[in-house]
Amino acid sequence: MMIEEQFWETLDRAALPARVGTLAKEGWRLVQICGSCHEAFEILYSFDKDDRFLSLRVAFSKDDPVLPSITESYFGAFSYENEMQDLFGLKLTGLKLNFNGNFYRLAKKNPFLDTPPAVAPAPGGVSS
Amino acid sequence: MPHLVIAKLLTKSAARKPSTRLYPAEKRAPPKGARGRLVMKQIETCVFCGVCGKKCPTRAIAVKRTDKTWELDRLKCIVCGECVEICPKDCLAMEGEHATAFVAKKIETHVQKPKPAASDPT
Amino acid sequence: MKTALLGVVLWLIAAPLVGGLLAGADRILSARLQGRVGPPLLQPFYDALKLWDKRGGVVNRFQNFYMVAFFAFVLASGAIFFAGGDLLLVIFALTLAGVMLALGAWSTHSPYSHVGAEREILQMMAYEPMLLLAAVGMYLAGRSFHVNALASSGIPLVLQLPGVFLGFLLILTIKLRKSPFDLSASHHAHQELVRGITTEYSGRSLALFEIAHWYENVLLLGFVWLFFAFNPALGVAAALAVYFLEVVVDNAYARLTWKVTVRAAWIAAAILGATNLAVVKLLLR
Amino acid sequence: MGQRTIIPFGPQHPVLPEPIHLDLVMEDEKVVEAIPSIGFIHRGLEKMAEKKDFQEMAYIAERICGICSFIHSMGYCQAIEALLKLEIPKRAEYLRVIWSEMSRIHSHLLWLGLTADAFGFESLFMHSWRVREKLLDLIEETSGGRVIFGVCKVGGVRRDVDAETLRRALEALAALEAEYREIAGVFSRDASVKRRMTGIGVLPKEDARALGAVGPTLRGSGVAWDARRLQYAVYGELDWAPITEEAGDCQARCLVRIREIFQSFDLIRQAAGKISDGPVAVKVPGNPRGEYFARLEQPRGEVVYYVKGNGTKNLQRFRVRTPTFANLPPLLKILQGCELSDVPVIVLTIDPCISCAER
Repeated sequence: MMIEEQFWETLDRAALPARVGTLAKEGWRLVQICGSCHEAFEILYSFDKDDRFLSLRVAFSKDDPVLPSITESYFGAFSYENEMQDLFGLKLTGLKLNFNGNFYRLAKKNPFLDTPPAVAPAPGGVSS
Repeated sequence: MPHLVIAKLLTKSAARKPSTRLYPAEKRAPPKGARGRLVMKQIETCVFCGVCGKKCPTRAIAVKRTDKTWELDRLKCIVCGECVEICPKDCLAMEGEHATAFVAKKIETHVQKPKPAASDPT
Repeated sequence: MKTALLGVVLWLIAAPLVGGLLAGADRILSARLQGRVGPPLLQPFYDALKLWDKRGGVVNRFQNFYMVAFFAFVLASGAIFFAGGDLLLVIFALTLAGVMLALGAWSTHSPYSHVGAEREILQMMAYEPMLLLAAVGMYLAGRSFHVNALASSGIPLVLQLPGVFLGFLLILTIKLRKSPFDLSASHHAHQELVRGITTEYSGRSLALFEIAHWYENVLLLGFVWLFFAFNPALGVAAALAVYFLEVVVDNAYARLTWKVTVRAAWIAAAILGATNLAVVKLLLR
Repeated sequence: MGQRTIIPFGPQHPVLPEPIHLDLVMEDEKVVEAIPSIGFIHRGLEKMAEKKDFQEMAYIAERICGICSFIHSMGYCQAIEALLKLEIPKRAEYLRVIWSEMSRIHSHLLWLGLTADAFGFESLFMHSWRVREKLLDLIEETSGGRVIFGVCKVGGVRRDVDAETLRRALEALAALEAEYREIAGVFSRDASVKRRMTGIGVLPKEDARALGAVGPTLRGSGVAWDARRLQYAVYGELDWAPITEEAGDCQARCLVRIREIFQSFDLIRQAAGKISDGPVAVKVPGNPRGEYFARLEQPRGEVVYYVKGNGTKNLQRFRVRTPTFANLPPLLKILQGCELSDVPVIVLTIDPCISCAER
C-alpha cells in the first residue's frame, strides 16, 4: 500500500483567515475540517491541490472558544463550522451562513465538548 | 426523443418467471459460507476457556466456567464470526440461515451437563 | 325507462366489483411487468375492507363531508351515464366531484394536501377541454348528447372521431391517475407530495376514496365503450384493451410535471380534438 | 405570488427515507430556499473510538453506513495501517479492491432505483433493484454478508475467496452486466427520464469546486477528481480514469454513475485477472501512534478518515468526513429556485446518506 505523504502547518487562529485566503487564491480544494477537544481545542483544516495534501493545525484554550470563520474564502465550509458550533459549542465569528445552533438537532447540547475519561471496555459478560 | 425504451424489458419480464419469491412459503438456500446466525454446535466439548467472549466485539457472549454455562445475547451479536474462528474446540458454528425476529429480549443459555462418572452404567 | 333504471342499479352494484377487479388485475399486471409476483386478484377489496375497519382520523368536520360529496357526485355522474342520460350532465357532475375532492383537501392544514388540491385543479383545467370536445364530437357525429341515442344509433363513432379518441386516451391517463400524469395523487405515496390530495384522509374516508376511484374508472371505460357502441362486444374488448394499455404506459413513464401535463393535454385538445371536429363538421354537412 | 409557505421535507418522507429535514420555503411551486437540519440519529460513533479497542472499531466503522459499509471499514483499516506502517499482503489488497468495486455497483444500482422512484418510474425502480439483488447474492457468496461484509480487518482481510468461487462470481458478473446494460439504456435514452433530469439542478463547475462537492456530484460538473487516483490499495496497478460529465445537471450526475458501474465491472475483471496467491492478513504489531488522514473514493464520493493514536489501544480522536456531508452545501445551492416536483430528484442526485453524514 502506498502511504501518502502529508504536510502539516501549525498556526495561530488570528492568522487563519489570511492563510486560508491565500490557499483559496492558489486553487486549493478544502477537503475537510476536523474539530477535537481534549485538554484544548484543536481544529484541523485539510486542503489538497495537485495530489499534495496539506493540513493546518489551529489550537487554543477551552476558556476562549472563539474561532474566525473561513466562509469568506470557502463558502462551503459553513457546514463544518456549523457542525463544530453545535457539537463543541465553539463560537464562529464571521460565519456567512449561521444556523445558530439549529443545524444538528441533538438531545444534549454540545455533546463533544467534555471528554469523559477513557474507560476500558467491560470484560466479556452479559449484564443480568 | 425515444419513448418506451423500457418496453423491451417489460415484455421480457412479463414473459418469464417473476424474480421474487413468496418468502415465508418459499425460501432460498443460503450460499456456502454465508453468515446468518451464530449457533452453539456442541456444548459437550466446550472447555469454557472464554476466548469467544473476550474476542467478541460487542460482548454478546458470556462464559461462566463455574456454572459451565455459555450464554448468548442474540440482539447484541453482529454475526461477525470472530468467535467461530477462534474457538479451540470447534464448538461454535455459523449457519447460513438468519435468525428470526424476536418478540421479547432473551438470553440463550447453554449448560453443559455434568460428565457421568466412570462407574456410572450407560 | 325500465332500461334506464336497470342501468342505474347495475352501475351501483356491479361497477365497484368490476372496478375493484380491474384494480386487482392492474396490480398483478404491473407486478409482472416489474418482475414481481404481485398480490392476489382480490387484494384491492382486502385493502378497502382493512381501511374500513381502521379508526379514521379527521382534522376537521368538513373533511369527511367533502369526501362523501365526492363519492355522491361520482355515483350521480355514473348513474346519469348508465341511465342513458345527457353526456354534458355526466361531465359536469364528474367535474363537481373533482371540485369536492379538492375542497376536501383544502379544508385541512397539510401543505401536501394543499399542493395536491392545487394540482388536482390544474389537472381538471388540463383535461376539461378535451373532455368537452369529446362530448361535442359525439354530438356532431351522432346528433345527440344522450348516451342512449348515441349507443343505439349504430354510428361507428370511433371511425368518425379517431382524433378525439386519441385525445381522450391521453386525458384518460390523467383521470386514471397513471404515470406520466399522476400529479395530485399517485398510487404510491412515493412522491414529493407524499399522497398529495388524500394525504390527510384515513380509515373509512380513504376507503371511500378508493371505492369512488373504482366507480370513476368504470365510468371512464364506459366513455371508451361509447366510441365503439355500434358493436357492444367490441366496445367491451376495446375498453379492456385501453385499460391494459394504460397500465403498460403507467409502467413505461416517469411522472412529468404539471406544466408538461397541461401543455400536452391542451395541445392534444387543440390539434387532435379540434381538427377532428372540423373535419367531421365539413364532411357530415 | 409572493405568499410564502413552508413545506417540511423529511425527516420522514416516503420519497427520501433519510433523516434529514429540509424546510422548503416555497412561492407557489417554486423553492426559494432550503433550510437543512440534521442530527436526528447522531450516534456519536466518533466518540466511541475513545472507548473501544482500535481493532474492534473496524466493525463500528463498517456500520457507519449500510450501503458503503465495506469501504468504510476499508478506510478505517487503511488509516490504522498507515499509523502502524503496516504492509498488508498483495492478495488482501486485491480482494479489497474487488469488494469495494462490488459495493460501488451495489450502491449505484440502489441509487438508480431510488432515483427512478423519485420521478415516479416505478417499474424502472423495481428492475434496478432486481439486478442489485443478484449482486448482493454475489457479495454474500464471496464475503458471507449481504450488505455488512464484515471481512475487512486491520492487517488485511478476514476471509479468502477461493479460485472456484471467484471464477463463478466473474461469470455471474458478466451475466449481470448484460442485464444492467438494458437498465442503463433506459436511464440514458428514455424521453420521460430525460425530461425529468436534463437541465434540472445545474451545478456549475466553479460552484462545485467552491462548495466542496465530491464524488459523482463533482465529476458530473466536469471536475476529474476521484480519490482512487491516490492509488491506495492496488488502484495504481489497474487501468482506469475518473469519469466526468460536463453538463452539471441531474442527468450528468446520473450518467457519471451509470458509466461508473460499467467501469467497476471492468475493474473487478482486471483485479481478478491480476490477483496472486498468498496470505490475506498479517499480524498487527502493537498499538497505533501518530495521526493520519486516509482518503478513499466511496460510491458517494471522497471519504476522509482522520485517526490519532497515542500508543494505547484506544484512539485519541477518530473523525470521518463522509461524502454526503461535503455534498450538503452544493445541494442547498441547487435546490434554490427549483420546482417542488424536482426536489426529490435533485436531493437524490447527490446520493444522500444522512446517517453517514451524522455518524
